[in-house]
Amino acid sequence: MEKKNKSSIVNIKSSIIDDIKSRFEITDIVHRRDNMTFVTCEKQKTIALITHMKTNLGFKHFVLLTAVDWIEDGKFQLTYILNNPKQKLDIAVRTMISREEATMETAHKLWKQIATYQRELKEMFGIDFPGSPRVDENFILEGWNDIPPYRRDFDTKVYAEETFFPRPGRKTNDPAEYMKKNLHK
Amino acid sequence: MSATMRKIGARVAGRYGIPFYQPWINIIKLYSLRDSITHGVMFYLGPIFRVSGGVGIFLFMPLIFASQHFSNFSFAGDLVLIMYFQFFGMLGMALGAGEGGHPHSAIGISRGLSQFTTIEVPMTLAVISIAIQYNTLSISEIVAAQQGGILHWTLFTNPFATVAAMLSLLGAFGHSPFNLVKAPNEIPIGPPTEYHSSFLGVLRTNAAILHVIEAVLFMNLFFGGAGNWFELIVKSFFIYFWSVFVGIVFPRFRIEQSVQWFLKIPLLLGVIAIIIFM
Amino acid sequence: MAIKDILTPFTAWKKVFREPVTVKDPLNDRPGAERYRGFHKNELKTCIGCGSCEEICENEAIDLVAVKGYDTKDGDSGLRPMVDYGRCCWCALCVDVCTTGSLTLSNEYTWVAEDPEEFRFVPGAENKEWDNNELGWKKPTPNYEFYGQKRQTMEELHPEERDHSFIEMIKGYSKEQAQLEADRCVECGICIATCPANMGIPEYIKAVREDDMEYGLKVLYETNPLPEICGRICTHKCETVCSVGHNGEPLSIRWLKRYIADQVESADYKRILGTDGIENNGKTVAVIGSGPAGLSAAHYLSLLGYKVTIFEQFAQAGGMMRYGIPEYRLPYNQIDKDIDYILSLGVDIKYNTRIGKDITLSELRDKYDAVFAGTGLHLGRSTGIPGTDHENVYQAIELLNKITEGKEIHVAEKIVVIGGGNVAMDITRSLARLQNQKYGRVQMIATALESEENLPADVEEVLEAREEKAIVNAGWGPKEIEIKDGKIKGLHVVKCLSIFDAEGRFNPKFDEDNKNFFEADMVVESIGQGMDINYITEDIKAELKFGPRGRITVDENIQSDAKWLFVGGDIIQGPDVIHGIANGHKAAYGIDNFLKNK
Amino acid sequence: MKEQKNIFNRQPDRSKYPAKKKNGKLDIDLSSGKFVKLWHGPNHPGVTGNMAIELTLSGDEIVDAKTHVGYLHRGFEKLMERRLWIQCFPTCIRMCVAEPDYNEYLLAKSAEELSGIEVPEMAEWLRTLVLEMARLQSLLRTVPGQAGTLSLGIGVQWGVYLRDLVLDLFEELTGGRVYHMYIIPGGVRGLLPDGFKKRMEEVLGKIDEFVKNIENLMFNNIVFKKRTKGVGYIKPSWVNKYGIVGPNARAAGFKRDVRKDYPYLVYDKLDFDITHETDSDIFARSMIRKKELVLTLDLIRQIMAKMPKKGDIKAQTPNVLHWKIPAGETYVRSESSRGEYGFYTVSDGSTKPRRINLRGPSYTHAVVLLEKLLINANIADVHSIMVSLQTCPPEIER
Amino acid sequence: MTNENKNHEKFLHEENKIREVKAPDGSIIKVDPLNDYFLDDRPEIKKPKTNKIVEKFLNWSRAESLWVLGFGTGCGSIEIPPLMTPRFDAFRFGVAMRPTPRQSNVFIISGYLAVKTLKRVIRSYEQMQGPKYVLALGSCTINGGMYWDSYNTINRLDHFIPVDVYVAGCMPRPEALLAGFMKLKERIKAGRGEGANEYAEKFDWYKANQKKIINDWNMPDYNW
Repeated sequence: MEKKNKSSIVNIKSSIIDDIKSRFEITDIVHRRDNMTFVTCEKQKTIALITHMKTNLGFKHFVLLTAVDWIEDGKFQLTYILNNPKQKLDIAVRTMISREEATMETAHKLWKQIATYQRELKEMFGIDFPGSPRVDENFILEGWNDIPPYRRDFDTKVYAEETFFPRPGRKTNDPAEYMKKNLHK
Repeated sequence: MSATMRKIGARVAGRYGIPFYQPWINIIKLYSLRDSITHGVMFYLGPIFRVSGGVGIFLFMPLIFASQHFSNFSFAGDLVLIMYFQFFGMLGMALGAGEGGHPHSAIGISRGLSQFTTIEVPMTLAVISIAIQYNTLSISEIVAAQQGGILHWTLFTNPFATVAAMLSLLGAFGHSPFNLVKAPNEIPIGPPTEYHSSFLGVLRTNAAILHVIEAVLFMNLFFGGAGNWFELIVKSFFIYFWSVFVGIVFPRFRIEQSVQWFLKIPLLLGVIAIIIFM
Repeated sequence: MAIKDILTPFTAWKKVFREPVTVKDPLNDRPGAERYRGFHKNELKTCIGCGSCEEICENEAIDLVAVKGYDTKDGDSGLRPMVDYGRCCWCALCVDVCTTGSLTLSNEYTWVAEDPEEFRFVPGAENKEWDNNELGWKKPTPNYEFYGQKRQTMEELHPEERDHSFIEMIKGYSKEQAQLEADRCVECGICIATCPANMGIPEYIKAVREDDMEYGLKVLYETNPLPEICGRICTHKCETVCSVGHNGEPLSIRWLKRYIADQVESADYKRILGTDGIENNGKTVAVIGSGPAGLSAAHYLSLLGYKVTIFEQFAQAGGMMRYGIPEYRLPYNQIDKDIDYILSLGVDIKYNTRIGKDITLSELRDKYDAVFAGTGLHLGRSTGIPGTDHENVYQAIELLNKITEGKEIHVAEKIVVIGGGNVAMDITRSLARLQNQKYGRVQMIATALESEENLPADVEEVLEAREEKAIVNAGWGPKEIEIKDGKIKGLHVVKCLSIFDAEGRFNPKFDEDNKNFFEADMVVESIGQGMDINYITEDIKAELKFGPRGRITVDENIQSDAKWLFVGGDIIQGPDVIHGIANGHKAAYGIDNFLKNK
Repeated sequence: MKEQKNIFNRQPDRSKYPAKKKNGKLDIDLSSGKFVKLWHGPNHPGVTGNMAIELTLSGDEIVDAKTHVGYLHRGFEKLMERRLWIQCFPTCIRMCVAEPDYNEYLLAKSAEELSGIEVPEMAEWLRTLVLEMARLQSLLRTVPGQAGTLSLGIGVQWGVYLRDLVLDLFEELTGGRVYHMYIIPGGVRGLLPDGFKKRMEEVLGKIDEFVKNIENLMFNNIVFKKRTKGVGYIKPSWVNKYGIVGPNARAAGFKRDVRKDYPYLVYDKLDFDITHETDSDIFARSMIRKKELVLTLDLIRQIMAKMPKKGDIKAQTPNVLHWKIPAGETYVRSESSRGEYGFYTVSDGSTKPRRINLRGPSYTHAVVLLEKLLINANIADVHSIMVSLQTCPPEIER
Repeated sequence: MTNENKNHEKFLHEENKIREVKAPDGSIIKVDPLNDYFLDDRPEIKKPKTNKIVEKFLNWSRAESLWVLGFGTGCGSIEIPPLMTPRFDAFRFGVAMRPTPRQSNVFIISGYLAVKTLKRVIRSYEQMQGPKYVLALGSCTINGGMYWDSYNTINRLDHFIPVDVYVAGCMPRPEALLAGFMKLKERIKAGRGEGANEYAEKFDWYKANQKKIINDWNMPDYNW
């Protein structure tokens, strides 16, 4: 493969970005590195965008799908990262879905492993993907009766303390308070 | 015996291997385990059959040629009897393990039985050809016929039979290319999955006896018996070593591959052996 | 079915004859590598219990516990880390973050036990067998630190610019310089106990880091009403004890304090500190002297709702801060900024009223519910060597007062200053500036009894004095001022061997034959100040108790034996500003509960 | 490209296979006695790590397989949201046991990229060295491991012994045996100990000799060839459909290697070419891994030769106890011995990461691909197919 | 493993639910699979034999041939292969790996235990025979190790199965593991290796702890 210099990658990327921008309205484009960009697109258009990228923009390799929990503004951010092995480019598509009724239409037809990602997100975040194969089988946790663990309002330290049996007899004290107690009342 | 084999195997791998008295300790420990759960009568009888098979062979096998008390009960038709006992032991194992109820043992048994039958075919052919060659069915006579010098061994008088038998020996001992019965990686340990503590102890003792006796059997049939104790040990050691020699360096056949392999070369040799002496 | 495929595997058999590679006796002939991360060791002597190892450990495997034989003292919290091997993951981050470098890992790795409780121990205290093998993980060497070891350099005026003017020398931190410096703090809190006023130092350093000046100011004012002044001239004991200082340069806490105060405009002090609408509880308190002690007492008393009136003998408030310290170290507008805020709390001040002359102490006793005396040390002390009565021999204090009031003072061609403290340095550098202005050259000699290393003045003071071409010649005892036909020729000095005798009392020993002569035509003595408490009349003096060197003894909330009289500041304790502020703070609460249950 | 070559080269009679129900589920009525459900469960000596495969067998042919994971789930991403950035450093290593160094490097790289820290040049070289040594010790376990699945035991013994020698070298360089905790955000934690190069050369010599032995033992071994040729065949078209990466993709003829396509650290200063094979079955995959092994040896030698002598090892990062990384997100990838290994990191400007997600190659290999490959494979080959894909279960459920 | 676990119904697979079956003679039989599958009798306490000499000899044999169950539960199981291979050959000390719990009597818990694995571990432990010993590796078994605050890993192992020997280290080295084996041998020879009896005595306490953690008691549904 001939060595691609920096500028050629950048202008290929910008051409792709413009192509996407023309078709779907995408907001806050962040260029992380010269071969990596993050793009936000609203919920209904995402799957269409991804299919478009897969079919005629050459983004054949699906890297990962994950969710980020922005609990402050009540949003889940779903990130689809796609990679174009020929141009050696990565584009990540972000969509914001509301935290309460967290559903997203399934994309398992595009790549086979998306079904597994969606299964994990269903179990860990509680985001429902109706129609995705085997989505409601328990994938990792068995006999889990609390809220989905990866949500930020689930406090794992408190849960660990009550369910499992921490070893008693450990007491630590803060140097400042300790000195305050001893040296100056 | 098996300990020394494992020690040699270990040496190839570059490590010291187990101390030679280890198998005895294992057996003692197995008997020392406190509780054991039985899965019904048949489960209990399995090892008993197995041991009786092994002991049976031991009884009727002439160990030292022409010495009085060591040729123990060898009579005319003992060759057939020994073949029967061999198969009897295998059957006992199959019945007992089947009762165990673990899927792995079920698969192990189906494999063991199919492999054993395919081994029997070339083995019996070789044995028949020797019987024809010396026209007798008693081992002691066969041994007598082979006395006097290495050239008289059946190895040279009837090479095809020996080679067929030796190849089938590989299957009998269950070393690497054909150790489908125990198959450590695919199905954890095959038939004896459910066996433990005293039952396993019985199985283990039998396994030790069986391997030694089969080596002795092959020695008598093909390598001219043994004049004294030392010769017996050396010869059986080398026969046993042959299967280990091949086993260490070859991975395992799949069940249909091993069955198919047996039916090809060893069967052919067996048939030739018979034709020669027909 | 290539024949080769069948036969080549057998080549493996050649390994049988090769020597097996098993480790003969694995238990004790395979020590860990030289850098292996094994079990913890800790020299309990150098460890100061700062807790930064506990802070960085993500498994909370380290607790700080008291250990027998190590009690809390200045600069050491007396706690030692106890490691729980049911949690530790041997990442050695605690070793890398350890400020004193006392915690290291040995390369021992075998510890087998039947009872799980056994796996918790204080490294170094329970003598484990790996305590003394020195192989093991230490902090990686070439410039590898988790926090900056070097200080942010503070730019100052170059000696040439500053030695002829009185403008302020230290310019103060810029925004990102302050944040970089504040970022170095490991928030261990050891400095809090050392600071006489127990200021919440990690708190306000965190405020600088998060650029939240208002919160910073609130923290400052909790314990110190004079941040601008303290930010410039504090003797910063906290920096000597800062845990970062053990392996690198300590944090510049004083300059950070000054940075916060500089950022906030005095206009919105009131809004931030929320101190405008304090209802008055009717009681009145009199404060004598508007030095640091007086001002701090006045500030906290007015916060508690008392009506405070301050009586100041000079024309302006500030006491020693204004009249004792030259302007290049502490500009007067900064003093006014702090004082005006305190006055704005409803404190009224009467200038040029000297207690004992205009009003007597007993009058105050009757008119006010309680009296706080913070008059400070204003009288210069003389060495009493022959020739001190000559008119060209002055006391440092008077000269400094005159400089502050802007009066003209006699500046000779060559001057000798006797004394080695901060005040001596101040007078030396002020006179050097005046010499520069008058003659364009500096001929100053400062001599002191103490030898070079243990000069009482701050190190940087001596350094800056030398930069301004003043000669500091330490270790000489003044013998006699030689006067010839009415003019001072110079000062005879002789080598001083020791200052204090065995019991610690002050009687210096001299080596007579090692003489020296400093030629000068003006001599300034600055060997410490005395207090003038003659305003305390005899009948009140009877009620009081006096400690060594004439200082009034007070109990822990600064109350003298005459219950209504509270005494604080330099006249009872410590030479510096922060002690004064601390006394004022305690006195306020002392007065408060004294008046409550009177 | 050979179609799947069945030993009996006749199509297995479909009669005994369950028909597909409407919703894609196979109607296996277990009580019909035709099928056996078998758990290739977590307690299987062959499974590398803990992963259970629920197999439905008819006779010796596997009809349906379902992978069950979750036996090693410790909720890393949840734990890391509660820890400072420097505290994530020892935690994130434990995600994958076979190759801990890639986790360290990726966390350090994402922290540096988000906060814009430049790593000194010597640290870059040391990091590449450590990553290549990690690949070496992982391959030393998996190349002979493939033969181990077919009970050719001695190959594994040699391999693990040599891996142990590499671990000793790690111990000298980094202070840890398997978990090295060496690549810290900002740089590395120590220079080469003296005499390291000589000892490294010794070990590499032993490994060369080992590669020759393995060639004799495995690659021209009639039974090994019979057992692996034509088994576990991955169609090239699946590579994109299933997101197959690393040696498995290269065995199917795709020239994809993160070290070449997106050069990171000092890989652009090393000259090497991507290994690749054409017929993508178990034999080809183990051949690819042997070539990778040889390639890694050569790379390590190049690194040792070209490495600068001295240089400082750590850039000056802000005080780690309260290090606030500016808000932002990034995806950083590297090439582990199993394929593309990436961290997706999101930071919200506080001292703790908002989200760190690991994209492991086994995520697709072990779950979706394995289930596809196991259909109508023989029960004896389940284990060798799994090892040929080099699955590492902790990566799947983290 | 009775059926009355509080939130049990939610996780019951259909084939394990209690159901009525029409018997050939027309009567209705109530089938409760979970009870029928697992015999609920308590393990009896088997006291060692009376006379000392035989017991000492048996203990010696038990110590010399330790058969380890090959179930790598945690991350420490990467240190077990080096144990079995040329570098730290544990075969010399009579240690052998056995695939099935039936035949093994040492159980190496090699690190953290996820809840799902804990269920399999308990089931394997109960299947093991006679005098059985547990070797706990790493800090995760002592007090939770690095995953002390994880919602899916247990903190203290001795609440679920009786543990004989602990080996310290976050993934203890093979040498430390061998030292662990030596310690285990010592403990067995001294006759203190009575984990099985202890499990029987405090059966209810162990079961209560286990029930508190594990909610889904379904066992893989073998169909025969």
